[in-house]
Amino acid sequence: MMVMRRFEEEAARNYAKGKIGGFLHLYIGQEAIAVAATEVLTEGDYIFQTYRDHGIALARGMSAKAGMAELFGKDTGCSRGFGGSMHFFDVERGFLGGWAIVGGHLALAAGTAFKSKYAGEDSVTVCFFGDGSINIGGFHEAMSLAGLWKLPVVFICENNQYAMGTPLERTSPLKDLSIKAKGYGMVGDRFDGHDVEVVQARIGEAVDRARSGGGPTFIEVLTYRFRGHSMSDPAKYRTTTELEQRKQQDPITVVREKLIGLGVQESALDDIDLEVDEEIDAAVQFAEESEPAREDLMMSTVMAPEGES
Amino acid sequence: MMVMRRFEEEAARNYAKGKIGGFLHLYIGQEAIAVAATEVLTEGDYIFQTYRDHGIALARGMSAKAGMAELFGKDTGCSRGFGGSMHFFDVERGFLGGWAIVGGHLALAAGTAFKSKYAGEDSVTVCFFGDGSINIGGFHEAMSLAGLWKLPVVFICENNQYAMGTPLERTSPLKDLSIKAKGYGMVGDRFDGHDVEVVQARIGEAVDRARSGGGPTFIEVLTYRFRGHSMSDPAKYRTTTELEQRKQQDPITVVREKLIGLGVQESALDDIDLEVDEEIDAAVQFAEESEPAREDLMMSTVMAPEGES
Amino acid sequence: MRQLRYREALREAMLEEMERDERVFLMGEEVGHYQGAYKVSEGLLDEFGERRVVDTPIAEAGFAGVGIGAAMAGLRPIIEFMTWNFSFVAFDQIISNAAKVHQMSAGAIQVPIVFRGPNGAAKQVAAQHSHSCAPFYTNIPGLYVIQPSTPRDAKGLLKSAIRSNNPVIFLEGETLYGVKGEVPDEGVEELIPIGESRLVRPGEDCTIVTWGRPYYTVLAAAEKLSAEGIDCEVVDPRTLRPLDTGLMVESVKKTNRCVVVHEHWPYGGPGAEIVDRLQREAFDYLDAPLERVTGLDVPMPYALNLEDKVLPTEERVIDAVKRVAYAS
Amino acid sequence: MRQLRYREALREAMLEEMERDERVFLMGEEVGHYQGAYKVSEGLLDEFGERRVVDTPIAEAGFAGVGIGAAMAGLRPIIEFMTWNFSFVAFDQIISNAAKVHQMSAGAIQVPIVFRGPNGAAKQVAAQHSHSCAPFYTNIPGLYVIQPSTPRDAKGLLKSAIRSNNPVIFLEGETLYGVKGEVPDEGVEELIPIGESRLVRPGEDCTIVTWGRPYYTVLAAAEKLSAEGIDCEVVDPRTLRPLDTGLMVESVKKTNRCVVVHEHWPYGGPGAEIVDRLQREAFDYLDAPLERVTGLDVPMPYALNLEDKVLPTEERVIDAVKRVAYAS
Ligand SMILES: Cc1ncc(C[n+]2csc(CCOP(=O)(O)OP(=O)(O)O)c2C)c(N)n1
Ligand SMILES: Cc1ncc(C[n+]2csc(CCOP(=O)(O)OP(=O)(O)O)c2C)c(N)n1
Ligand SMILES: [Mg+2]
Ligand SMILES: [Mg+2]
Repeated sequence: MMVMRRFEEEAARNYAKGKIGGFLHLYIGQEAIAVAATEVLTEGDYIFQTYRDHGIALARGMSAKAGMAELFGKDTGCSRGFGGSMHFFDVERGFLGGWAIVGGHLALAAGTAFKSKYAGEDSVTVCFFGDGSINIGGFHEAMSLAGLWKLPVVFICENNQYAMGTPLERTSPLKDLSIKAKGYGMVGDRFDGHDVEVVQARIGEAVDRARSGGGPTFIEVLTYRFRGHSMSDPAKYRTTTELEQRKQQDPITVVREKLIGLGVQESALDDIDLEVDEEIDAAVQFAEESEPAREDLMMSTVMAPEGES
Repeated sequence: MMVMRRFEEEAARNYAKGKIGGFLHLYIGQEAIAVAATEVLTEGDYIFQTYRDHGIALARGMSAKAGMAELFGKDTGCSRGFGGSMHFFDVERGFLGGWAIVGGHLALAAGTAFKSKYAGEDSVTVCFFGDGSINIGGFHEAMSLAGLWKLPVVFICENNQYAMGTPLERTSPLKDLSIKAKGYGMVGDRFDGHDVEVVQARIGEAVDRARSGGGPTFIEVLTYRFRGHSMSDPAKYRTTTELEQRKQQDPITVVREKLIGLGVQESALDDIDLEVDEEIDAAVQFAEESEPAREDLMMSTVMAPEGES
Repeated sequence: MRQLRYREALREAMLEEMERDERVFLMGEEVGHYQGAYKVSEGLLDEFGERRVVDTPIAEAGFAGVGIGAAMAGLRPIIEFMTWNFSFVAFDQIISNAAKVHQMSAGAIQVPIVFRGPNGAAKQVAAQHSHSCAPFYTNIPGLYVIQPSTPRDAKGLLKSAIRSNNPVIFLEGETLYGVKGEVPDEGVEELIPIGESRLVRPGEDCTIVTWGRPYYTVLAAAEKLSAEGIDCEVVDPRTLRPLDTGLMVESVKKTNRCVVVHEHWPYGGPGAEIVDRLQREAFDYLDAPLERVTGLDVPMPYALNLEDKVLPTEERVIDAVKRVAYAS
Repeated sequence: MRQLRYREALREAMLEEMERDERVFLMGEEVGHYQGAYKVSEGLLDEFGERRVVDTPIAEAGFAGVGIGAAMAGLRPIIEFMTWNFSFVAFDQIISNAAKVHQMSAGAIQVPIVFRGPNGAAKQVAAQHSHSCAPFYTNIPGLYVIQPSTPRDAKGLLKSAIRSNNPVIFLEGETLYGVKGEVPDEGVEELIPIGESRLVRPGEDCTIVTWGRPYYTVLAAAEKLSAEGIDCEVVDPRTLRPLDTGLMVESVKKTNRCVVVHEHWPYGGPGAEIVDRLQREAFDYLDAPLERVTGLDVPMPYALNLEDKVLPTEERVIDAVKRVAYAS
């Protein structure tokens, strides 16, 4: 979690400096979910996320260097400078992106789950999206097909209360989104997302169910983003009181206090912080010094090479 | 109902003769729903239907002549030969089509309902679609917006058990589709559709609710089509036993028996049948003799004329 | 060679490729138990079972996306749109996902998928069901777009499309499904390369470029013109993206005149693109402006008398050829 | 005249038309409380309230359809797509419903609706967010397609679009929102007619047709070329459908050379359509093939060094003009 947090804080600084362009959506505040989810997955599983994708990519094992270089638009980035913040990829680790059309990647996730079933593999797909994605057709069709075909996929709605500037109550007459699962003949679940252990246990249940042929689950995790929607959003639509209150449940503080409660030395935690700082500094330096994205690759990756595959 | 039935039987004959082209989807077996629904609507209300639209258009008061001439592609048709079977229109009576993309017209219906609310009118929109339409994004988005904004619209799913050759159990894990209403914070209802009185009472409730500001309703009406999906479908996917059983509940027989039970003379009913026969014969003759659709109109109706409106 | 119908040629292509490669499967509405809305997949369910011939609910964006996801994970889906008109609800999946992810992932992810189904007007199916979709999909880098005119091209190109490592838009014609033509004998495998045009009919006086349904209109018109002493050379691009202008340019250098005939609406699309390229690549050889005969610029009306006017007719082709032939 | 930003000009157009006509309302994501993702609707919620400035959930197909239905019933919606990239999920609503129902109902139903929002690449927003959509929408009869380059055209054309009785596709540019230009003073109403191109810069040696973002690239290139003795005439079609070729043809008859510069991908679209028409309407006047400078035929990469190469550059414009100018 510390890596994610410092990675993004540093990204924000470099965005301000003009080193990073385009949209930059930070995951700060939601980190517990990514950590917990990756904890219950194994090799061969697939993960899909929206444009708010740094956290999950790092949690899944992507190096901060590959991530930061991507933000800098460099050839050493995880998408070699072609994707940017919104389109991280790490195929070897089953992280299949980084998607920027709301609702567009849910069917893709049903697709990798379809593949698992087709090939008789026990891999599971986990697909994240925001509370703003529940009204769009892409959500409905993916949920419908996954429910009908009992695909091994877990749909996780990270309900951070806002879709850009719009609070959930202005986009949904339901408070409890997990009710929607019923309409798809699917199991639904709903819980708080700031405590890693809780999240891990509950996502774990759903992943186990999917892996053992029990079909898909729709999960609503209640969380909160501490920053604006993206770097250009000052987030005037919410009060500072609300924000401060939510920060009380910063998942990092929660873990820290838990660990200290369990007897871990504060100094040990501080040491970790220092290590993380170094890792992130090294990532920025790496990104700075890397070669820019390549024009020849731009031309050669429009179409995939033909021939046996 | 007799008009609808004879109209479509005659249409089928003329399709076989090559007088009618394109797709022809018959409503035979489902007529009670159209009759009941139009019974509870008033002037100024809006109606939308799929391509299976002859029944509702006639129930709403369109003349058999205008309908038949449309099928014949004539200038005297309800869409002057431009729409054909799938795109009947009768704007004066609030019948806004006849739409052929599954799920595509539901949002339009939410749109006329939006207009009613915007203008402070108490008109209601009724929108029909099939059981095959529940998985598509268009269904979800229209339901979501209508539910959120509490629009005066009644969504009526005519569950005739099949979407082309596909029985419902192969497209939905739910048996009871009305459960889906919950996911949209909407009232749901579900009932049998072969008895006009029942259908009328239940749709009436929903229309009243919409008219009085109580928001939208999602209704599933259980029904059955006696013919194939369209004229080119021999309907091999179902057994004759099933079909014969369903025909026991032919809404026309049901009414006829009810009326006789109430003391109406059989001969009076036969007289009606004769009148209807004459009306339909006249419609066919009218269609035959009418002028073909006009080329100048084809060019002049691509864009609407500009100027105040 | 055998005579096969276009529909049967397509079916054979799928059958052979599914036998050859376990990763290939067919998915779409009514492709299985109903044997295909237009019977292109007839018998495939019996042959391969429900695992590989997958009936879907009506949810084009959903199952197109499932196909793309499955392709990303290594399968080779064939997605049937009952007609291409219904691809519009799946447009975003095709343009934003299928066409993009290979480059967005810097080449790490491939999307070997074929989207296929009937395209263009059938007969009197009216405005919402008569779209000729090539203009939409040919604009998009990351896709191949193929529109075969004959059974042989249909089979050979569909096989190549299924083996391609890229997303392919495969536009068939409902009115072509019953057309018969020569197809290599059983056991003789023919893979027609994507991106190669074909000389259909040699001629000296005027080049006609055409594909899809008007191909047959053009051939009939060429016969009539030939009787009148105007000898047309006909070229079929077969693949619309990437567009192979080699043969066309050669032909125009010989005939110095060219008419492009297509079903899609006039504004833009492959029709205008071909004109754009030919006027550049054969500028000095043109004795007359390049002409186009297209579907009229109107939504398709239901009435047959009007539909017949909207689609390219022999008469309009003959007029256009005469205009360019007598010009200069 | 006043100087206004493109964004402000659009906002004024909406404000004035909403004041003038109670049936006009604005609907879209974040248009109200958030004041617009790109602040084009800033202040309109305060002015008109939630009834007429309607924030929507993320459901483009749904609210596009609601707009079309409301227009069918007599309202005059302005539907904002946060960007045109998101119109792809609503593509079917636009092509199958908005563009069709007037003719399908034989003229009984009108759809007075404007779909508007930023189109094309912004800066480094990558492949899924950089679509230049004119090729898709210009192909479709039943629609008007407008893409204004300057604040004045933006205001005058948006006002005409809102008053039109037809569905209008209104393509703005995110990178243009901040551009300043002359706009008629308050109280001076200017309605710029749909379907009229504009002479931007007179010149003798070469015609350049351009619109949207590259408009500014072209003007800069024209200055440089002028310094080198090549005097370019620049024409902006402003409306892409229907396309007014009158001025362009006149210009080409004078200069005998033409380069078309646009942001959209090269295959088809307005770029190819303009070439197609000019080679036909001005065939005898052309001394060189018509050239095009376009966005490169690739998905848009994130990295700035590559994005800069993909978009039309001054350099590429200058090269193309020189190619045609020295030709013949
Ligand atoms: C189809 C579509 N419409 C609109 C957008 C613009 N957009 C990007 S993110 C966003 C808000 C999404 O909110 P939510 O789903 O809650 O995710 P969060 O950003 O809170 O993680 C919007 C409207 C988009 N990317 N795709
Ligand atoms: C988006 C879309 N996909 C596919 C079709 C082809 N199609 C037309 S009707 C139909 C079946 C619809 O079944 P249902 O909704 O149950 O209505 P019914 O015909 O039974 O009245 C299909 C697949 C279509 N018109 N639109
Ligand atoms: Mg959110
Ligand atoms: Mg049905």
